[in-house]
Amino acid sequence: MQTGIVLALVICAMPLLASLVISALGKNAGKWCDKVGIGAMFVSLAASVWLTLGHHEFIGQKWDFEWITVAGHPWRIGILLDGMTFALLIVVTLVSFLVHLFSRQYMHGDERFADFFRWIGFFTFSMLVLVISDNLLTLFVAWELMGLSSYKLIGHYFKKESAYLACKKAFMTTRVGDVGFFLALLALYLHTGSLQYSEIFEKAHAGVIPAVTITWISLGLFMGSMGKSAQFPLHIWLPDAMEGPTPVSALIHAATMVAAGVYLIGRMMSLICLSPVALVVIACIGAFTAIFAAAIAFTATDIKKVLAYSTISQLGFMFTALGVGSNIAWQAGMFHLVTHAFFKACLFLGSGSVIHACHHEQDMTRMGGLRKKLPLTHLTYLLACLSIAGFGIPMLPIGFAGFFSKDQILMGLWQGNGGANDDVYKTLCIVLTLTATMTSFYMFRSYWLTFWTKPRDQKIHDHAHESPWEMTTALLVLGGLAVVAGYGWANIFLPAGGEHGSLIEGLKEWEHEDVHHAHIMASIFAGFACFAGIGLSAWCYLTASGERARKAARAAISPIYNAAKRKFFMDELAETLVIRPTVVLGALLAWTDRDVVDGVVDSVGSSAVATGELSAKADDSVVDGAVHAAADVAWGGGWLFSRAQTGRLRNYFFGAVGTVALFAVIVLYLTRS
Amino acid sequence: MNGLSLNHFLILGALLFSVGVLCVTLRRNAIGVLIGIEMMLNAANVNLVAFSRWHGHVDGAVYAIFVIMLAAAEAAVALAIVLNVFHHSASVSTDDYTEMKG
Amino acid sequence: MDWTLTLMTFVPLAGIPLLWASNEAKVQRWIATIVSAVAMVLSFVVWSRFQAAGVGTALGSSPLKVDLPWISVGSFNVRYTMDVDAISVFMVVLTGILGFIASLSGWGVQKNPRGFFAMYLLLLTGMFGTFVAADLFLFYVFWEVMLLPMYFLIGLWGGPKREFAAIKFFIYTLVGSVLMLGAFLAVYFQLGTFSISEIIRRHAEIFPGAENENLRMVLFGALFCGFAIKVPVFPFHTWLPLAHVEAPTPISVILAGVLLKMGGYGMMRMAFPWFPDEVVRAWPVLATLAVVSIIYGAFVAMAQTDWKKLVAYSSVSHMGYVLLGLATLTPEGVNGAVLQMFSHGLLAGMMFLLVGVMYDQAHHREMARFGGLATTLPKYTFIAMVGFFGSLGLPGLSGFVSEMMVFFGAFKSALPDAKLFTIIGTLGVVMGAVYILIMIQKIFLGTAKEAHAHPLHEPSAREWIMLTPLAVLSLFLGIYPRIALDMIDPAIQSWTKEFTPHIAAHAEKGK
Amino acid sequence: MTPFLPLLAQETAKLEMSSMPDLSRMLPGGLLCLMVIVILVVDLVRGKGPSALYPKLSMGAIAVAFLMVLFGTVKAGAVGYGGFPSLDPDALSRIFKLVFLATGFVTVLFVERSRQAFGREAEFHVILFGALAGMCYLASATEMIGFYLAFETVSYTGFLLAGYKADDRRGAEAGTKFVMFGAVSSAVMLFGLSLVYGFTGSMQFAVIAEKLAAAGSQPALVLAAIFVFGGFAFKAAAFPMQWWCPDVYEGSPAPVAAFLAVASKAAVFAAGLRVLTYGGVSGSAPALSHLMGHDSSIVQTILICSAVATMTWGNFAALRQSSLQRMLAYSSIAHAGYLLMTASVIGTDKLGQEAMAGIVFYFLIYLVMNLGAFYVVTLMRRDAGTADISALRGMGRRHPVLAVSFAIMLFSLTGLPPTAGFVGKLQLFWPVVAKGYYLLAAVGLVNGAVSLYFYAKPLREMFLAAEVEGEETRLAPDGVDLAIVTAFAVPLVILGLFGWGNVTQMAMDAVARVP
Repeated sequence: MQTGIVLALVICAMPLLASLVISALGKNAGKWCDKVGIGAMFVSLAASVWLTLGHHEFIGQKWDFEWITVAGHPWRIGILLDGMTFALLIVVTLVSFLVHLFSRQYMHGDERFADFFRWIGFFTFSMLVLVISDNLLTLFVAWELMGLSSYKLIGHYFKKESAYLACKKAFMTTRVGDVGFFLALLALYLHTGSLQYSEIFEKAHAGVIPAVTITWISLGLFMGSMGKSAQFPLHIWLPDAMEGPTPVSALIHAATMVAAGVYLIGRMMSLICLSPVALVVIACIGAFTAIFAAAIAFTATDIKKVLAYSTISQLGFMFTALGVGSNIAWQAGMFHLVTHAFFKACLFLGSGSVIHACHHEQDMTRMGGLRKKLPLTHLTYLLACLSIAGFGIPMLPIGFAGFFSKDQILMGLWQGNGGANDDVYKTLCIVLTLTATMTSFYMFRSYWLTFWTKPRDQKIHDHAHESPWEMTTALLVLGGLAVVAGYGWANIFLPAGGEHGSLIEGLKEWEHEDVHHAHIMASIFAGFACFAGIGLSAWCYLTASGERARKAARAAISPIYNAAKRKFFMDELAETLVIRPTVVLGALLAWTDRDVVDGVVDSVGSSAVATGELSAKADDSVVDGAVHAAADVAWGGGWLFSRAQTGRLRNYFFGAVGTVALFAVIVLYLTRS
Repeated sequence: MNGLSLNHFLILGALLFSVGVLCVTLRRNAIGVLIGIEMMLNAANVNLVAFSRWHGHVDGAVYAIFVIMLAAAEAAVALAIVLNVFHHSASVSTDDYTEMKG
Repeated sequence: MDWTLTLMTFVPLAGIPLLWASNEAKVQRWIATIVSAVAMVLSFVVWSRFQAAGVGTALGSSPLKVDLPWISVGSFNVRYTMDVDAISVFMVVLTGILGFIASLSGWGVQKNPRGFFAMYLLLLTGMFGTFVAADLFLFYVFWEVMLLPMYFLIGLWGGPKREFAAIKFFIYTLVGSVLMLGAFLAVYFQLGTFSISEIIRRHAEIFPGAENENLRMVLFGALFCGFAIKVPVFPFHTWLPLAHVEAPTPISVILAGVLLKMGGYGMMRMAFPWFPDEVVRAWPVLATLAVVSIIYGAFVAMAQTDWKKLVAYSSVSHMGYVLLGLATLTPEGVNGAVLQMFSHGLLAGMMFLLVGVMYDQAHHREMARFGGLATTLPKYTFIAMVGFFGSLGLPGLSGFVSEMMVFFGAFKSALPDAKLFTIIGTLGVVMGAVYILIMIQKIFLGTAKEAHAHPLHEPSAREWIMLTPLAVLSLFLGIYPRIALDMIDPAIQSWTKEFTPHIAAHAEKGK
Repeated sequence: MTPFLPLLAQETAKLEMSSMPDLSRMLPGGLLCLMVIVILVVDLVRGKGPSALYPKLSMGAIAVAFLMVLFGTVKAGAVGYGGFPSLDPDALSRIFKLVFLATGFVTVLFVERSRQAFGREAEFHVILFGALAGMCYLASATEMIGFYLAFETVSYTGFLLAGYKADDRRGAEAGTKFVMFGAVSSAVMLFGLSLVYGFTGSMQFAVIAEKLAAAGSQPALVLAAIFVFGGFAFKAAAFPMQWWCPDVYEGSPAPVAAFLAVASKAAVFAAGLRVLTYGGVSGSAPALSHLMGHDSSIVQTILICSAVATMTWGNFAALRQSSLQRMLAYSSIAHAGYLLMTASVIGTDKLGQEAMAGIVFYFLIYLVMNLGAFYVVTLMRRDAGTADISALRGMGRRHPVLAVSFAIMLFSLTGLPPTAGFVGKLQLFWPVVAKGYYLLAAVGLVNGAVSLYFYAKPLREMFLAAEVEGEETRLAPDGVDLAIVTAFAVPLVILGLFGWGNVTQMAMDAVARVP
């Protein structure tokens, strides 16, 4: 077995091991779980750093084995190390390690401290399996296991009604998406006889799969992604998922798990790019989700909800980029995934630090002026905000991480894929520019409201304090990465070509010189979006005139504002269109089962029962009680016969002789020749 | 015996039998029923004797003698039992013997 | 002659008199458990000997076969034939394991334990016998032998409505077996043999020709309905919730774990291979019934307030997958179906045990009256999660592999509209999550709804001994299903091969 | 006078010269007749009053007769006087004689165990022996006169047994209904027989069968067949002559009902099988055969119609009974229906022979299970004074041996495996199915399912129903009672599991020599 594979296995195994050890510790888990978890993640991180540093050597290594044989046909599963794997391995292990570190303090004193570490370890394991697997089957398995850990972690505070409802909602909503994913797997297996990426792509490019089927498969995969990555209309679970502890939100619902959908689409790009229709659908839904979620983020006052909607919106960015189907856009999408992981994790952990400092107060309208109390948190939050806003110098390769990735997304969109739908992509580019503006506006809105302005709740303000070193270290590392992660990543790990074993082929290949024009346009758009957003929000929230204007504007668009505040009624819609009908149908069928299916036979004999009961001596008899209707008929028959048995000899004679006579007549009639 | 064919006897037998059947089905009186039964038996006897004669051997006639004998025994048994039930219910109407039914 | 099968089958029966060795309930429990354990060990012996003989061994050629003349009256020849192939071995092992575990669960029975265990051991003999009988008549006799103890076990040791439940179970099952017997005799009349393997081999001689098409369909229908009642397939399922709910826990375990499997086993062993053409013709009906069972069971389960009833309806849903898998006639689907039978045996058994553990303490099963068990009983919650998430089809546990394979087979099937049925069927996956999660939420999450007279406590050691093996097995099968698949796959491949020409012919006709 | 004496001398000479009938072959019947006289004499000598002597005497005599039949050799060929063979003690009659004698033995035992004051003790035994002798002759009668005499002997003794208890109103009523109904039925049969004689000019069944086969179907013959069947149906308690059965069984003492249900029914089936296999299945009915889809004769049509009506009537009416004794009466009707169903397919072919063997076999089993069930009734009436099913409540807990044994009998009566009843039912249904009468068999199966309901009723009372405080079962079986019920139950299971080969072979042998 090659070194890279061993390392990958170690990386995956450590968090699982930690999770198992914590489970095995039993009563002592509370004392040791944090150390076990952090230690394991450290090993994992070290291994993945090793892997990353030696990527020239390890890239392209693979290993697989025969898992099962069905119908004499082997199902192979295994590990594949390519650029995407490396990119994600380091992100996942790093963020997970930092979140572990952060949680040690943040979760301190929680009564389910050990459970938290158990599940977060298990989650990390699942995510890592998803990343290293070389086939859709293990990916799906890991996908589902992540769902389980997400369920467990959202429901960490399961005594609270809102928490247990949220975890159920998350699981069910993603499960809806999974159906599409699963059906896509079925179709892929049907046509290619395999679920390994390499084989699928090979067969797909050889034209084994009909074009229409590819579209359906792609849309099925995307449906899975929509559930996992919270795209409209399956996004409804993610804001509720904020019921989980904040580190969970940072790791699972910002940096990694929700990005799995993006990863899936990115991974399957060689297949999806064969269907222009699927690409456009993905891009449009992504863009719509981006602007839609941004609009809601405008109105949110809960700091975590703002970040949640921001996550949805940013994931929309990624999908829009992937929906283009060109090399640069694909790279942009995956690149944004990485940068987003850092700055969003930083933002979440920062918000966690704030919440920790404010004794679990999450409402921004009750914060304000915290920059002096929480200097490090403030600093990292600012860096991450700048990163997400895409702060940098337009046209020059100088800027925060988000600057590069967002820039490239817009560029990829403007450039299109050279196909018939380029106009659509151009339009989407404009939409995303607007969204980017909104992003920098609402992110800085949260920044101002939290760290600037006057303290609106003095009591909270007075008690606020900077977090311990574990937490701030995590913040600083992530803040630093939010600044510098833009450099170098993309070209090393995410080349959209086959030479590094990324299995990405068939995309529209734009050369560097092709995109020059688009690059300029994108820089202008991105620069505008960043500065306009930041400036506008500064004016609105830091100056009195701005505040007046803000209030006036809010009044002017109050219907839209209120709708956004109510999340555009998505929960209500889901409730009326899906949940309620389902529940009613369930109740209806249960009633049917009890009273109709079982009772069909009953009613057949009901008249017999009625007459039978008139003269029935005992109703509690087995037959009457037990056998329902078949028996009721029989019972009725019994009634008939036993009524005939009058006890009178005359009647008996009549019955006997009469029957003989009747019989004789009939037989004589029938035998007449 | 001129003018009388086998058919006449058979018709007599059938008529006797029918009267017997009507008697047992319509009479309530137990004794009446017994009389009906005797009629039916004797209808058979008429047939047997007539056929015996017609076939030219005595088998049927012998049979008839056995039947008469058995009819007597039957009447004895039946009367004894009817008397017994009369002892309990003080009625000879078969309609009153309905302790058991259903 | 190898008497292992006979020994295994009749060991429980021979154990019955031992129960009279002592008047103490404790001793009787031990005797029953030891006898069941011996039977379980023998079932493993059967497994290993079968493996040693080669997994591809077909019915009729295994070294475990015993074939003796039994009843020979005029033209009526019944033989004492016991034989296994991979599928029966698989089911025998399931029976052995669940038989042992349910006997442990039977320790909780307070009322007349001797009678209970006597009936229980008789039931065990019937179950083993049904899976190893290779003579139709012998099969039928064992099939009926199961009926009797089941009737009493539900009717005497059951819940408040036990009489009703027992009689309903009895009558449904009896109707099923009458249909079955009718078909058996008709087939016997045609072929003059009761040997299952011979009938399979000579299935083309069963009322051959186009003029007998309808007759064959009627016979297939009778057989199918007979087995469908046992499975149970919608709309023959209404006996099940009641019987499950009223039966005592060990019996629910056996009912769900083993008895339901006999329907699927019967279809695989008799209904389908005897009438391959009819299966293909009846495919739309079979698939519709399967899909309706899956979804209907899930929806109805969702609306239940009684915990055990929810689990019972989940069986309807899960056994729908078995029918769907079998009806696809693809190796994937059938493998999935057989695996699902085993997996459902483990998981449904486990779920009933889990419900039973709580019922014994709380004396009710209203989900609304529980709540917050995750806080108070973390260990119980943990093991329960394995069972319930396994039932939900979580990867890593056996339910996922089997359901997945069923769907893979169904989607791949060349039968008409197979894809449509599959797509509708996958709705069951979502609904499965819905009812399980609702139940978990009501029982385990939140806070306790009411104070119980005696505070609920964690499972006892005995209960752990019952629950843990099931959880471990389910996990093991979920991760390493090879151990099962390598055994059953060759048998299933040759099984499905028989249908290929019929599917092709049917497709040809369709054009 | 004159012509008669030489004739007599001539005949006597013939008798001495040639075919002196082998009287040893008549022995069991003769012994039974002798016992009638012996008991009468003993009674005369002893004077009135109960005595333990009679049961012992009876049981001993019956046992001796049983052994004589069992170990005696069977020689085919009718015994008779002067070219008028009238009795054929062949294998078929032998096996039925065993049934009668076993039933008689058990009946005496039951009467003894019922501890019921029968009053005129000796007379009961006299009548019983008369009945047994009649049955033995009925089973081997080969011509009309002997048949009729034996038939009436069985009837009259039956009337007397049913109405025996003079101090019981129900018994008296039962006797009245029985005698009236029996007399009418026999009159109807006799009328039919007279017509048959008229058409064929013979009393011998063999000759009649030949002549009828030649005659084809004529309206008058159809009429005769139906009338004759009426008589058989009365004894078998089959439709349309089943009316008397529930009332008589309910009103009679339980042992007597048991005797009537088994021995009496067996006797008439023995005679019926003989008549049928002498070629009674003759003539064809084109219209009906079209209707049935098979070639069928008038007799077959009659049998099938009656079978369907009988089993349906019996099973359905049984559903509503609360008295176990009356329920068993209806069950007895239902069983007559099943037997008639199989009787409808008997013939000289292989399956026809199997059908016949099936009927014989079923009687062997029916003997055990039905007598066992009636013994439970006997106990109920003895201890609880009632035959109401509710008297069984809680028996499963109090007297598990009794309850389980009774349950086995009920399962056997229902025909569930692994009891002998299942094997018996199988043998009844098998030829019907194999000959292609699917519809008929289906009706039978549905009836079987219906019967499950009412046989389950006692089970429910015994095992499931909760006992009411202070209303515990009053049954108090002692060791002998338990031994007796166990003795009835165990063979049912053993026979159900293993022994059917031998027993079935016995039945096959019994029917094999019938021409």
